[in-house]
Amino acid sequence: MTDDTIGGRGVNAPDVVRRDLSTEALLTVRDLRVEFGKKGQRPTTAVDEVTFEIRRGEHLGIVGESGSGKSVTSLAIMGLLPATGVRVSGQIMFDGEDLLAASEKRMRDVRGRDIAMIFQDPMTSLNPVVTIGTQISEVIRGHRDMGKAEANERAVELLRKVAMPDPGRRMKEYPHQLSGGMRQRVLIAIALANEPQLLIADEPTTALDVTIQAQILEILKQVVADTGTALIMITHDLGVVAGLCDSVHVMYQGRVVESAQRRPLFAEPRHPYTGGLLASVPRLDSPRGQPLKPIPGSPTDVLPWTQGCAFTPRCANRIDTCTEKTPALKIEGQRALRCFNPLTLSSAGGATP
Amino acid sequence: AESSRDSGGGGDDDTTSPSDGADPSAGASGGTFIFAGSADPVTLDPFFASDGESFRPARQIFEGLVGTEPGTADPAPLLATEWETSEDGLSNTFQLQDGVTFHDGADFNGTAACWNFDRWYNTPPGVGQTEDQAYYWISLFKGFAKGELTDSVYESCTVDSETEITVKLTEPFAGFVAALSLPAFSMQSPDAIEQYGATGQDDPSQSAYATEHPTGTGPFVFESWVKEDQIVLTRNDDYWGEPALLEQVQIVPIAEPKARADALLAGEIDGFDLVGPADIPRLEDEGYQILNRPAFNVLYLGFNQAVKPLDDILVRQAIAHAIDKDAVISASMPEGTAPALEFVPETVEGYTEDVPTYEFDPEKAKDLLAEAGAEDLELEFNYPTDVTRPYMPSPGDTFNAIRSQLEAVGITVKPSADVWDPDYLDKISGSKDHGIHLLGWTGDYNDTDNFLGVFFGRKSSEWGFDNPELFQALNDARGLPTVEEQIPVYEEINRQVMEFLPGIPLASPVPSLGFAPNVKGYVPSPVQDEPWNLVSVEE
Amino acid sequence: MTERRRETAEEASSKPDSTNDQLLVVRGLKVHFPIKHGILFDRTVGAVQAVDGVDLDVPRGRTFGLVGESGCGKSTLGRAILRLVEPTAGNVRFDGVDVASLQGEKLRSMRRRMQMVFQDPLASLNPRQSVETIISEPLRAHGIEYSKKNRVREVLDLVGLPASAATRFPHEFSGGQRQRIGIARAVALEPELIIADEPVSALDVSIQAQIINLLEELQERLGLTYLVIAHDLAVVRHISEEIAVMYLGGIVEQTDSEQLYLTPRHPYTIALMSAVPVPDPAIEDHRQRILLSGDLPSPANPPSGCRFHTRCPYRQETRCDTERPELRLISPGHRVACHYAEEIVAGTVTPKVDAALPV
Amino acid sequence: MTMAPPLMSPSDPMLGVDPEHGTSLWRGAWRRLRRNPVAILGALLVLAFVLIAVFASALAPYAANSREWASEVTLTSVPGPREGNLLGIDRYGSDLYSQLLYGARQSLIIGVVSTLLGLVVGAMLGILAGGLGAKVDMVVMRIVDILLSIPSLLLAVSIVAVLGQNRYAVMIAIASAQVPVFARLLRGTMLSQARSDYVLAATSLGLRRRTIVMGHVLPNSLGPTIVQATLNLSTAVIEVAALSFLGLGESDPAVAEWGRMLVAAQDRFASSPQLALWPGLAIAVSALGFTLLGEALREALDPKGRR
Amino acid sequence: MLRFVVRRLALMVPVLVGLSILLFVWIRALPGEPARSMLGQRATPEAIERINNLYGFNDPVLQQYFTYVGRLIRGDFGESTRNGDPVVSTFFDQFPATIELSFAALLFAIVLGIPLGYWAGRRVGGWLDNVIVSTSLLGVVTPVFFLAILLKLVFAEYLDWFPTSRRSDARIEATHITNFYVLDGLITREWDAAWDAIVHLILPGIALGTIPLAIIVRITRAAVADVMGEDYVRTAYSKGLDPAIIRNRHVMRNALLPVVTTIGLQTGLLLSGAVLTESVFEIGGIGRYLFEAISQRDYPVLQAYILFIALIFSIVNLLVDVSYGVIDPRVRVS
Ligand SMILES: Nc1ncnc2c1ncn2[C@@H]1O[C@H](COP(=O)(O)OP(=O)(O)OP(=O)(O)O)[C@@H](O)[C@H]1O
Ligand SMILES: Nc1ncnc2c1ncn2[C@@H]1O[C@H](COP(=O)(O)OP(=O)(O)OP(=O)(O)O)[C@@H](O)[C@H]1O
Ligand SMILES: [Mg+2]
Ligand SMILES: [Mg+2]
Repeated sequence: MTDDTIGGRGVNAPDVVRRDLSTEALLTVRDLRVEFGKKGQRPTTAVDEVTFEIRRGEHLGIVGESGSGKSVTSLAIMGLLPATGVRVSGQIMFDGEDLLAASEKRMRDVRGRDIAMIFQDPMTSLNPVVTIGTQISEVIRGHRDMGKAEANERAVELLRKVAMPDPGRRMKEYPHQLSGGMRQRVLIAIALANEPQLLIADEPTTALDVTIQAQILEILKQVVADTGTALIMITHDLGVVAGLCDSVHVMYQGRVVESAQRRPLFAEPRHPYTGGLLASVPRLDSPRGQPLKPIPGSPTDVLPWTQGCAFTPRCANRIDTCTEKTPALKIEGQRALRCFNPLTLSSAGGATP
Repeated sequence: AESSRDSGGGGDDDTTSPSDGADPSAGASGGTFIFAGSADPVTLDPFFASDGESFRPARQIFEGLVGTEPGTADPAPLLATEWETSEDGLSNTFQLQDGVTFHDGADFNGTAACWNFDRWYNTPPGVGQTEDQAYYWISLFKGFAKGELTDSVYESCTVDSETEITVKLTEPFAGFVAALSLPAFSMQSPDAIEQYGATGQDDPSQSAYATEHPTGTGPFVFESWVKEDQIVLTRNDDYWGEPALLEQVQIVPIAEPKARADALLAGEIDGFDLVGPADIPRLEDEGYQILNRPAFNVLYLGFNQAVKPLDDILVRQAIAHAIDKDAVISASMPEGTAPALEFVPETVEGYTEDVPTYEFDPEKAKDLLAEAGAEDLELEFNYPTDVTRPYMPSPGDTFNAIRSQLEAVGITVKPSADVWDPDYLDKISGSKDHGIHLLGWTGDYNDTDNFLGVFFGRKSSEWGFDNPELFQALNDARGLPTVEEQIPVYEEINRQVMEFLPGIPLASPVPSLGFAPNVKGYVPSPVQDEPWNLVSVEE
Repeated sequence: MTERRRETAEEASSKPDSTNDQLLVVRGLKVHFPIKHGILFDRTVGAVQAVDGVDLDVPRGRTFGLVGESGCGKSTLGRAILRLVEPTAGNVRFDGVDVASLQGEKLRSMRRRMQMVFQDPLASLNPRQSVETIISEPLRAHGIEYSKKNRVREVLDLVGLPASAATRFPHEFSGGQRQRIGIARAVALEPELIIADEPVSALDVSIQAQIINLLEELQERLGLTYLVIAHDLAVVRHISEEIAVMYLGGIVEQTDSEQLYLTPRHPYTIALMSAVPVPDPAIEDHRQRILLSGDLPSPANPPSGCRFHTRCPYRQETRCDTERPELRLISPGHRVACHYAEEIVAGTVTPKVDAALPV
Repeated sequence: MTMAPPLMSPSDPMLGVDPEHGTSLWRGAWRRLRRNPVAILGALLVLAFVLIAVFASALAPYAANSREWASEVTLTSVPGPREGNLLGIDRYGSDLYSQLLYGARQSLIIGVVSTLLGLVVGAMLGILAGGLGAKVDMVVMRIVDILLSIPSLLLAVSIVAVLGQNRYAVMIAIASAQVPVFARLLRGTMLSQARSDYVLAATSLGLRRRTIVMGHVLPNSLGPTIVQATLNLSTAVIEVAALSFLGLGESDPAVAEWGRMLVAAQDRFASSPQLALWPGLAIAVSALGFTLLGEALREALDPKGRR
Repeated sequence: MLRFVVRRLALMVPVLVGLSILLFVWIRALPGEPARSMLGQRATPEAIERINNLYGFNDPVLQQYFTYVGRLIRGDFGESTRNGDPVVSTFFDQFPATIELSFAALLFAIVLGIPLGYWAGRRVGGWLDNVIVSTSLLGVVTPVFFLAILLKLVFAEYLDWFPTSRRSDARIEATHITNFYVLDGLITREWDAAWDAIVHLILPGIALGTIPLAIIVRITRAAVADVMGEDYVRTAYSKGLDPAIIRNRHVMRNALLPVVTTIGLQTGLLLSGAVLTESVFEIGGIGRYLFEAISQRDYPVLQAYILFIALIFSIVNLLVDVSYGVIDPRVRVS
């Protein structure tokens, strides 16, 4: 990478085909279903029928509001869901191996080496009592046969790669001595330490200010591009996805309701929820005075998927079928959609060019 | 008579001791004897001590001019072989034992003896001249050369020769010779005191001498004192009397009677003082020895006549008839304890059986109460908690037993308990604010005044009565020059007191010592004059 | 040069006063939180200069937006206006009354006219009070006659909550509904000014629009004046007529919403604008992005001169690090605190391309 | 501009919400308590304890402190369990079982009164410190520091020493050892509550300071204090016993008080262990009841506990 | 850090001064006179009066206070009214016993409590958790002295595994240098004496340590449960680290923070408990002595000891805060 793409003023050229996507899937998630339930309580289904695949080098976005199951999906892939009170079913094929069937020991090898993750809150995701250096080098040494000094060197190099100023000194510092943006860089450095094939970023910028968010996204883009790592970007910020991802999956209440390549998705959202999201978010570039069209109700107004479409109570497009049958995810060409009465092109309130 | 410190063993009148092991030849020589007292000594300079625990090591390290007959409270020769009191009782001549040396090698002789008397008399004014420190000197000799208290009974000591001294008094003091058997008046090494006796602090009981260099003539030599832990004494090989059989003795403090018994049972100690009555059967069952000291104490139920209607003799008599001393004893005192007839124990001069008695008779008690117009009598009953005294081994139980008996004759009892020191003592001796109470006294040496005078010698808030006749009688008796003259007088006073009935003497509980089965030669003494030179611990 | 500058400064501070009806006038407001240190007795060794000299004019009946990064002092400014924290210097005139001079009862009754809506709706509601109590308590406190049932119902209705909500407790509601309760509590007193501190940032994206619309509707119905504080430029721009951009305790640019979007003048505003992602791939793919280096400096130890100079891509050798630029009018209704605002527009001052990595 | 969302059913917008969201916080806590077996066990123990204390005279076969069999008690032996005396005779000649039942009364009264006293005084100090500003806070907290720097038992002992040996002195002594604990706890929670947004909101609404402190801050701060009080009941029961052990407390040796019974039995441990075991057990079980209840209450009120 | 320490030490001054005044007034409010304790059972009123005059007990309280402070400034804490021992020297004679005991108790509590708390906290609600928590609750609710008596009865008297009382076996030769018997034994290489001292500490240590043990278990459990839910632990798991590293570096190091504070707060509890434990096991430490001083109105001892204890208490808490800084870098800088 070159300095001028990140520092000062950078220009992102329109690169529609930015990456060389291999055709073979790196990760295939099929019919993932996660149920939570303590003994004696009715289990709640947090994630259901989630199916997607990601190829090497691909950037995949998962969008949805709070509680829609984005994090649970990613934790399921990492095998980090709590050991008790959870039932996971389906298939998570990673590089030909079903991770759901893998032993804990095997998962330890995979985590941090083949698949890495960045979490939402940089303030709490670093251990406050361990130096930055140790937190980076431990993941290197945990997966590679490497001496302390060598691991430290590599850590410094990683910090430099995420544009951490004065990386040598930072090694000895503790998380509280860093700002939020810098901590997120450390977390990125940790995630990329072993050049994983897949990086899952769970809302990596939500907790940050816009100017910092821009820095972080830029760094993330750079390092991922450099290493050819596939990226799953989880976010509720449609703007982030718009500039970053090749394909986008929109989740609502644990299920994917729409997935498509990003351009068609933003240009013509078909699911009323996707459309609603796009229409309800104020846009910086929209002229003042243009009213927002909120999605009515609140995320707690839901119908269980078993009784129809979960979005029905808030849906302006609902028809009687919506409460009679459960919609299935139907693939229409490049797009998958879970809706009985999708938006037509004209009614889509979303993207204005 | 011979002292037990001389060869010849356990003394002539065979003692109350069940231990027949006083045969020294049977005891193996050497070994260590560990004995538990109830507290750490305050000081090792006995002159500035007044507590039994300080006297315990002092009895081993030091000797006075006068000792006691083993097993009794009667004076016997010790460092003085014989003595003579002048007709007027003002002059006493002592012949001293020859060839005695202090542990530091200095000779014990007339000069050293008079040096001791002069030291006592010349105690510098200040802290040392309080009853807190020189308790026995002040209570017996009344004053010092200088300071606030100058009217001393002591006048002078003259060295007649290396083996004879004469002690002059300013007034007759019949108990003088007996008093010298107190450890407080032990002979101490002048050299050692001069060397170590200076105190940085103004408190003479804490001088280097008193804590690290006590030097006497006794069968054991001071070795070390780790406070709150142990005192170690070793055999004095140059002892003038019968050298100790034991190589070493240790005195350790264990506060709770039960803990002492436990320690003995566990083999951690060889013997201990003040056995709790409840532990006696336990120890005996396990084959341990219990030795009883001849009782030299009395426990009584006192009446505060400042509180109505206790000033009514009928009420006092009623209470006396209400109490079943035997039941009280069986409920709260060790076996073998005899009920008390009067305010002095049997062993003390002046004791007489010919005193008014009040037999247990609840009906009579009720009648007397009715007669006194005190049927609905309600009494505050004071007793101490958290204390055991030789005369009061289990105050709660004693209280409980008496309370039941009083309630049986219709008296309502209002219990009022306090911590012994100082709350309880303050309340009883220092305030008018009490009703009937449990208290007692252990004698220091064989002197009737040490009991009766202490109790009734003056007007006190303990009793709340003013009986000038009694006070005068006691004062006069004290002034008689010889014991022989005193005896009939005290017998009469005892009768008088029991007539007046200021309280009810309950019992003289026997204080017990506990020993491992292999301890031999321990001779209990009513006044705790128990040198350990003849004690042995068999393998 | 200096002469001219002084003139513009005077112009800047006098002009808005003379124009139309200003409900809220803030002048030279400073809030410094002392940093105390000491062995035995605390000495003040420094101060967090959370708000450091802010002038603000909020016209009656309009919405004024305040935007800036986290920690730049927005909340503190809002609180200082309401005297929820004591200002260190400066004054706040509300409808002509100097708020700082008010004490005790007078201050209390003044509060009735200025209300606040908080960021975290749950935290700002007493968990032990029912909605009815929450709404009626301030009425009682101000001795306002009201018919309990009706007024509460009325207010609930106004914010789009059913009457049945009255007997419930805050934690039984969803985030958006809680924010409605918070708004209901504020409007119940019929205030003239509402300061909304991040009213939507804790809410789910799909709800934010509801609340924004509600605020707008209430303004229409009740003739309210808003001071909306937010870090989300898009939100602020959507609802505000006038926007002030705040950076490290001071206002760096202030103008009307349209102007700000079209012609941002301050380098910070320019960067901020370029950093906001837009949910439109077509735009995103072609956007020019100005990345700022580094983080917001600590307000306890702000940079000398222009507070922004440490991160500014347009930073010049002179003045930026020595002289603090004043907020000056550079075109009608557009005030900027930058020495080189004109030069940047003119293109004579350009961003440094070789600026360091985003540090 | 549509503002009322079309589908939000006006009758009940909270359909199908999470079951945890019942009603008020306390009721939520109550729900969680009822489902917690530990809480139930604790509550049962406490209930049994209270019932025994209240109905001791009805439950006990003999009068309190009767000493009916005093004549059978000697220094070395005490009648053991037998017909008519379920657990035997105590060392002062009363029925041990009856004494144990009456002992509950003493323990409960002393425990409750002293804890309440400590709570009230401590809470007042806490409110002063937490609600009246920094100067008062400083003074009160220094006093609390001073009290806290003396080990609680020694504090209690010295108070009994001043006030004399009686039940009231014991209550006051135990209470005073609790005062600083409550004061500090309440002050801490009040100060942290005072920083929360709803207090800021109350101020901005123009509520009076007193209303804010007493009506908003205090009620929200009481939770931990109440939990602490429950736990302290258990400490109080034990502390009564400890004071008795040190010879301080109720002055009548025969009175049915567990600590005293336990202590009085000490020297007969070897021959009549039942004299100590039963009161010891009684103390432990009643203290356990309060502790379990307190712990469960703490968990129920702890927002983190609602996983 | 140094600044912090100095500041904390300085803050202790007003507390200690306040305490000394409070104590002074308080102690003189105690009914009953020290003179009575000094003179014993049959003290005459005259003798009491003389003592009161000599020691100035009759002076106005204020004057007494200034006399006292005057002596304090000269480093003179006075002498016990009961036995005339200089207060400072007895304190240092006895204090090692109490420290040794408290240390044994803490050691027991920590060594057992932290692992137990960890195992319970890892799976809150699991059977292991339930067993550990309920057992530790039993520990809290058993009165210290009752436990002490029981332990002594069972393990010392009945089973005869341990000595019944005291700090050392009188039969074992031991040289005392520091009065910390274990330490003394080690210094002088009298191994048997050291071992003997350790053996004597076991039962009292367990008795005194049980409540702290229960508390430490509970706090550790809660802390571990909290930390297990922290984001950084999730991060650690997501790195695929060795479980031991996660446990030690990520979970325990953070969970120990509240535990350390708690351990500091145990000081008061330990001293309270020491009064009782020292009585049961006949250990000549400050607990028992102080209790006697209270009941016998030993003013100088009371004053000095409570001040010393408060001082120690504060210092321990300071140490806790300092060690907090050592474990928690966040505290270090400010
Ligand atoms: N450990 C758990 N136990 C029970 N339910 C859980 C657990 N973790 C998550 N859930 C539930 O699963 C659902 C999905 O949660 P998830 O964290 O995946 O949402 P999300 O989309 O990541 O939301 P956010 O944007 O807030 O991070 C939620 O309803 C949540 O309550
Ligand atoms: N009571 C206080 N004491 C000391 N410093 C404070 C206090 N309140 C705020 N600050 C500091 O003042 C600065 C401005 O804080 P403020 O809350 O006003 O920022 P903000 O712009 O509202 O940020 P955010 O977007 O995070 O809410 C921050 O650095 C903050 O740490
Ligand atoms: Mg999430
Ligand atoms: Mg803010």
